[in-house]
Amino acid sequence: MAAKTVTEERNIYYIEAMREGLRAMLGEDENVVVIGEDVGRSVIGATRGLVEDFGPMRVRNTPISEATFVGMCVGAAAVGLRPVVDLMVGSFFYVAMDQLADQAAKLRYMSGGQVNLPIVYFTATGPSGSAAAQHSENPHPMLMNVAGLKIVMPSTPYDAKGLMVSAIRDDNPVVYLQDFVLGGVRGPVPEGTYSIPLGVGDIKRAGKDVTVVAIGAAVPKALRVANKLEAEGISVEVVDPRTLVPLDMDLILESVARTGRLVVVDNARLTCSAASEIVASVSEKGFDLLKAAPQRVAWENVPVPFSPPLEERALISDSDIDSAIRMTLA
Amino acid sequence: MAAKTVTEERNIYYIEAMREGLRAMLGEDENVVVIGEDVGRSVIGATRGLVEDFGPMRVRNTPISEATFVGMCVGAAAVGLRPVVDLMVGSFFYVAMDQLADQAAKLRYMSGGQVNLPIVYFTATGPSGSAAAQHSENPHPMLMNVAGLKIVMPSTPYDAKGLMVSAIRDDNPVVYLQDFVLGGVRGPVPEGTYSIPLGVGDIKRAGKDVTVVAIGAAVPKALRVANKLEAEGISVEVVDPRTLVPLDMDLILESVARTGRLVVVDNARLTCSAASEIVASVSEKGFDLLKAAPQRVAWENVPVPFSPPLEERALISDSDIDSAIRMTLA
Amino acid sequence: MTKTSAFDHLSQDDAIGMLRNMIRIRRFEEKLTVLFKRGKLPGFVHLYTGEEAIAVGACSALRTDDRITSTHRGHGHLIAKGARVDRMMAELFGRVDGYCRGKGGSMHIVSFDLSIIGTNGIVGGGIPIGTGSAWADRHLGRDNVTIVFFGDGASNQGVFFESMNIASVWGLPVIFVCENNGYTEWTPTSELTAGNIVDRAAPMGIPGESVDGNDVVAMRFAVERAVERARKGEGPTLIEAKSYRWNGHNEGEEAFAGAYRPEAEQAEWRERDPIVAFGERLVESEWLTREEWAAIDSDEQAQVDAAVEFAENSPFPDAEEALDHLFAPSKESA
Amino acid sequence: MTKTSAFDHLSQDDAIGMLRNMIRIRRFEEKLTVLFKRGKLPGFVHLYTGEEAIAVGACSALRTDDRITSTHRGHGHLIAKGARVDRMMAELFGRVDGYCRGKGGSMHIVSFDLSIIGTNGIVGGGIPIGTGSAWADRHLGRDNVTIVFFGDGASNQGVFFESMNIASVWGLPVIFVCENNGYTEWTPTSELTAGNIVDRAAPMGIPGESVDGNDVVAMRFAVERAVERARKGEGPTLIEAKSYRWNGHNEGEEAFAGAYRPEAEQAEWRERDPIVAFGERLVESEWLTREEWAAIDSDEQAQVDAAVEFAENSPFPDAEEALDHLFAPSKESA
Ligand SMILES: Cc1ncc(C[n+]2csc(CCOP(=O)(O)OP(=O)(O)O)c2C)c(N)n1
Ligand SMILES: Cc1ncc(C[n+]2csc(CCOP(=O)(O)OP(=O)(O)O)c2C)c(N)n1
Ligand SMILES: [Mg+2]
Ligand SMILES: [Mg+2]
Repeated sequence: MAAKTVTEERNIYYIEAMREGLRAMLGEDENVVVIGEDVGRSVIGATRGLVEDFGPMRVRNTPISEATFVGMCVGAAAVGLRPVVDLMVGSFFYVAMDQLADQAAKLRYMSGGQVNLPIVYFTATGPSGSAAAQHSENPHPMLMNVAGLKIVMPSTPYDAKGLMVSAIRDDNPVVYLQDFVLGGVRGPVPEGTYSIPLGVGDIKRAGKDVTVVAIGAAVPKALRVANKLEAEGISVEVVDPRTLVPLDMDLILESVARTGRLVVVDNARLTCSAASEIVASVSEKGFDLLKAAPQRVAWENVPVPFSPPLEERALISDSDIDSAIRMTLA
Repeated sequence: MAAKTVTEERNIYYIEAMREGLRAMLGEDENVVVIGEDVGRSVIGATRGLVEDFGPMRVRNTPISEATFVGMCVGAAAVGLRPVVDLMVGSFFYVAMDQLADQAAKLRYMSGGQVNLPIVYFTATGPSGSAAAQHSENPHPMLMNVAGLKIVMPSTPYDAKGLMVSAIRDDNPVVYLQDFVLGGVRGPVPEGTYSIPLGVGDIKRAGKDVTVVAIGAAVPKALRVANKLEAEGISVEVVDPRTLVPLDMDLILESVARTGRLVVVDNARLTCSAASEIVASVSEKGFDLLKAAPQRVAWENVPVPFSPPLEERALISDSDIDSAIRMTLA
Repeated sequence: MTKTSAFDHLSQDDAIGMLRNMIRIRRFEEKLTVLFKRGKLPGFVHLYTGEEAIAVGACSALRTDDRITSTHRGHGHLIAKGARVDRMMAELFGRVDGYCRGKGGSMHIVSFDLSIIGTNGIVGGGIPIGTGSAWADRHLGRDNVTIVFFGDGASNQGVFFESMNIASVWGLPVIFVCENNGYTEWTPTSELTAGNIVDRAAPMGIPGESVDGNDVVAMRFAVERAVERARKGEGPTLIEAKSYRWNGHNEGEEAFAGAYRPEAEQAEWRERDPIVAFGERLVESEWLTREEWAAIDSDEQAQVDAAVEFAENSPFPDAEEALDHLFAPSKESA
Repeated sequence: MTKTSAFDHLSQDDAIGMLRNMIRIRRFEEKLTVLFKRGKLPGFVHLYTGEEAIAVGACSALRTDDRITSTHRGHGHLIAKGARVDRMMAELFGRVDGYCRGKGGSMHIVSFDLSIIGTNGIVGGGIPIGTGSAWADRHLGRDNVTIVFFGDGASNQGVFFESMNIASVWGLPVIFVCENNGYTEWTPTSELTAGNIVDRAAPMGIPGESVDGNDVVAMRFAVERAVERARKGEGPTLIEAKSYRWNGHNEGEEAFAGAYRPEAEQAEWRERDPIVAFGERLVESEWLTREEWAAIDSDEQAQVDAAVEFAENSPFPDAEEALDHLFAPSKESA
């Protein structure tokens, strides 16, 4: 695993860290190209400035035809490109779902392993504050069910860069989800190129009473609650899987073996969420480790509403996490 | 709940039972229309013969434009039609995912409840024997995560008819999934019109040692294994939720309260499946009821392969169910 | 009542109503610019300033029970179709008196009572939906028509073609109105879009008409012709309306978008202000005095100001409403 | 070597190779009909009988390193692109010597070595993929072209239009070959499809050509012209090839489909057998004797028979292979 002790204390934004990863890979391998709607200008920011350095053929604006350009990457990757796609917003995956779930994810398997498809589909995703129902989806639960897509969901600038590098170097279709609200978070990121292996989780905070598995934007929330509970003498371990496919179940089970208690916090709708998956897996494989009922913290089963108080009610809050942790200790 | 003791012993095929439900609703309400590719002829069979009785405007063939005709139903339902769509094969939902998950499912909620959208999207789905990766998907896990879609998955001809009637009478978008392999199963079905409320599960077999929740085509498999285990003195209760959204968790929890043991058998890929959801919910809400680790039986996390021995290996088998049940008793 | 026939069969009332509606949209959107800068508007906001003639010309050719579907840039369509600015403003503020009780916001304001059966956050998302309302109306023997508004960028979404095809084959009373404002977000449409959008109708057997989208009368008449055909059962029409948005793609784009549109181009289009152009024609035709025009304007400005007050005074919905409205209550008793 | 110039620049070897390939496809598909009836073929099977001239004409204009994407009705394209009938047959039998080690089956046979980068079970699914290989080849400075095969029914899928648009704007070396066999499953295409498919190219700024899909030489030359343009960087072409499938939509349709195609129509098209027509022309031109023709035929028949034997002797893959091939092994060591 990559060194986690960052020597130079250089703090940059998560979105800049993504961009550094992209820039490094565009520099490392000339077969890497970045496409998407307005990647030249980049509303979210991950590709901003790249067209100036790599030119409009390697950083290329597409028409609003997601199904087609998501699918084009399959053909392109099959013959030698390493396309990286900016989908802009997580819910736009729906428009391209067939090309993603039925083509990109399945072609290697269906062909009996004849071909590698090095593609990265990245996007800003999840709620960003009153973006309303059609711009707040988090598609990772759906995509985890697909098989054939690796899925990463970094929670820190450090992970954002290292996982971007690994995603682009990987020879498989990788979905890279940047929870919207994390884009503006700062943290230490080394200047050089480094990678974080896909499928290796990270203990973001050690603790001994309860394991909180948190995903994407749920990680800073979980850490905040953990710090608060420390004062009360409750020691919370925060485990960040970082990659959802493949999922580092060993790390999660080891942590639960130590704490005996599990809360999973997912920035997604509850039903069939990653939280459901992780709770089910631990219940199945680590039942005897559990001293109390495992708890899920996720969105209510509704689309994300616009109005701030409604949105707050539908999504996860610190107090939801707090209560869930206490529930495992009751 | 509708009477389950069928007085007239009339055995018909599941696919005929669906058709009887469709026919009854076309007769009951002239705003009901059925559209889809070749619904006039009907390759799977649910709509066969209907065009002769109701004419080509009420049973109408569409071009191969799933995204559009799935979305058209939203506008049509908003202004007074009750469209019923035959999607033909479950994986074709991917092509129409935006119109299903982002439009049909969300419009009522986003509008603050201004409009009802009575639409049924039905399809044959799941593996049917070497139909290969793109014709064997079961989309219910993905769709359960959406919010705003009711989802039914009947396992018997009796349920198929009664749930079709309820689905069409319901004022919401309902996804009706007919596991492919069940189409040719026969069972008792009353001639008259009856309905089965959405959200009410059914105990398909009473037992006291282990609760097996089985979905769709997994139900007959679970029953077969249960009958076999009876001989060994293992008493298995088979619970069929019938509807996945809303899900009859009370029924499941009551059963687990009696047996203390849970196996969930889902005819879908494991990760983020309905099996994961149910195991997670029971672990969370009924942890103290459980005497042993709950078990999931679902497909391997791969696309469905073509070759018969590979397909058999990837999907669920009776022996997988058998082992899972024994695991909970070990 | 008609003083001159400078506007063919258009009545004076109609004409003045159209001017008023365009002004209403303009003042509403201008207010939003200010409110956005002050941080009063949550979420994304895409303004219609400069394109008012399209929505107003088109919707003035409709009856109240005719339908529209709209886009992320929908405020103009809503107002042109009769939506009240106070309830719209309340929605934009996320308040309970908003059209959607605060659930929808800028991209999802709808009023089914006004036959606005959807705005949309998904580019192209409303095209099938409006094709579907046209299908249902026709199937049910009504003579309603549906206008589907969408942008030039949306003309590259597959559903546009699929919908034209099915509307053509089924002879549906739908009018596809493409608002070509020259840009798909920050990229000139010509870099992304082959040929002329209007020409995409012909191979589908659909009449296509290109209209000056800054001429509200031309818009009105083009849509009237399409509506007439549609009501008679003669099927769909594609209208490409060329115009320009004065504001950014979304409010706040200055943060990243840079100077992507030539100053001269912007100035040229502002010169061609559709409201000034139409107002001047009305003055010239002696249908309107400058004083009356000014009065309309200050009246509309006052309404918009009142709308802000209305919105600010409207409470937020109770948080528990977040759990309501997902499903219609079940009628079924089994 | 050329005896006459009845076929323009086509060499005798080329011509006879094309005839042979058409015969190979025919005999292969005929064998499948029989095998299907005997219950030897798992899954769905869609046959290409009657349409052989399209695939063979088109692929004969390609180099081995030129790409194709194909459809659910892909056997003809595969054979025309050089696939071996024995490995195809083994795949159809689900055996380990199949092109995909039994993982794919009829709708998913591919050989990347032969630049067949996808058949597809999803109607229209291969259109973006082939547009993408054309993009990559052009980006990487290669002069390869890609042919995207698809049916008339697929011409109503949105990705067809989206792909034409992007191929046009980016000037991609892709040739869209629409196989119009008159039916979308069991419905006449005219009931579902507005206008003429070939006309859908013009508004995208793409040349469109309509070709007799039963004339292998016409197909060859039309595709040659398109290939030449594409290699020179002059962008995409749409070719609509009209033909007819002799068999059902899928094998076994008798169970439900009824008599959906007029007998006379079927007879007429069988009269226009593309193999007989081309063979007769070759005989007339004295490029081929009837004896040689018969020899080719029995040779190909023998190969197909041998393919069945090969397939039957090939073992099923080990069941555990079901878990292989999902992901490429990771190179990354971090
Ligand atoms: C499917 C989808 N892709 C991308 C977006 C992001 N997006 C929002 S508006 C827009 C540009 C739309 O351009 P156009 O259709 O011309 O409308 P305009 O904004 O010019 O009115 C884009 C790309 C989206 N909302 N939906
Ligand atoms: C997205 C999708 N919708 C529907 C189907 C079912 N289907 C398989 S083939 C077919 C008809 C295709 O017609 P056409 O494109 O004309 O090809 P042909 O079969 O005539 O060669 C249909 C509807 C599918 N495979 N994929
Ligand atoms: Mg535009
Ligand atoms: Mg066809």
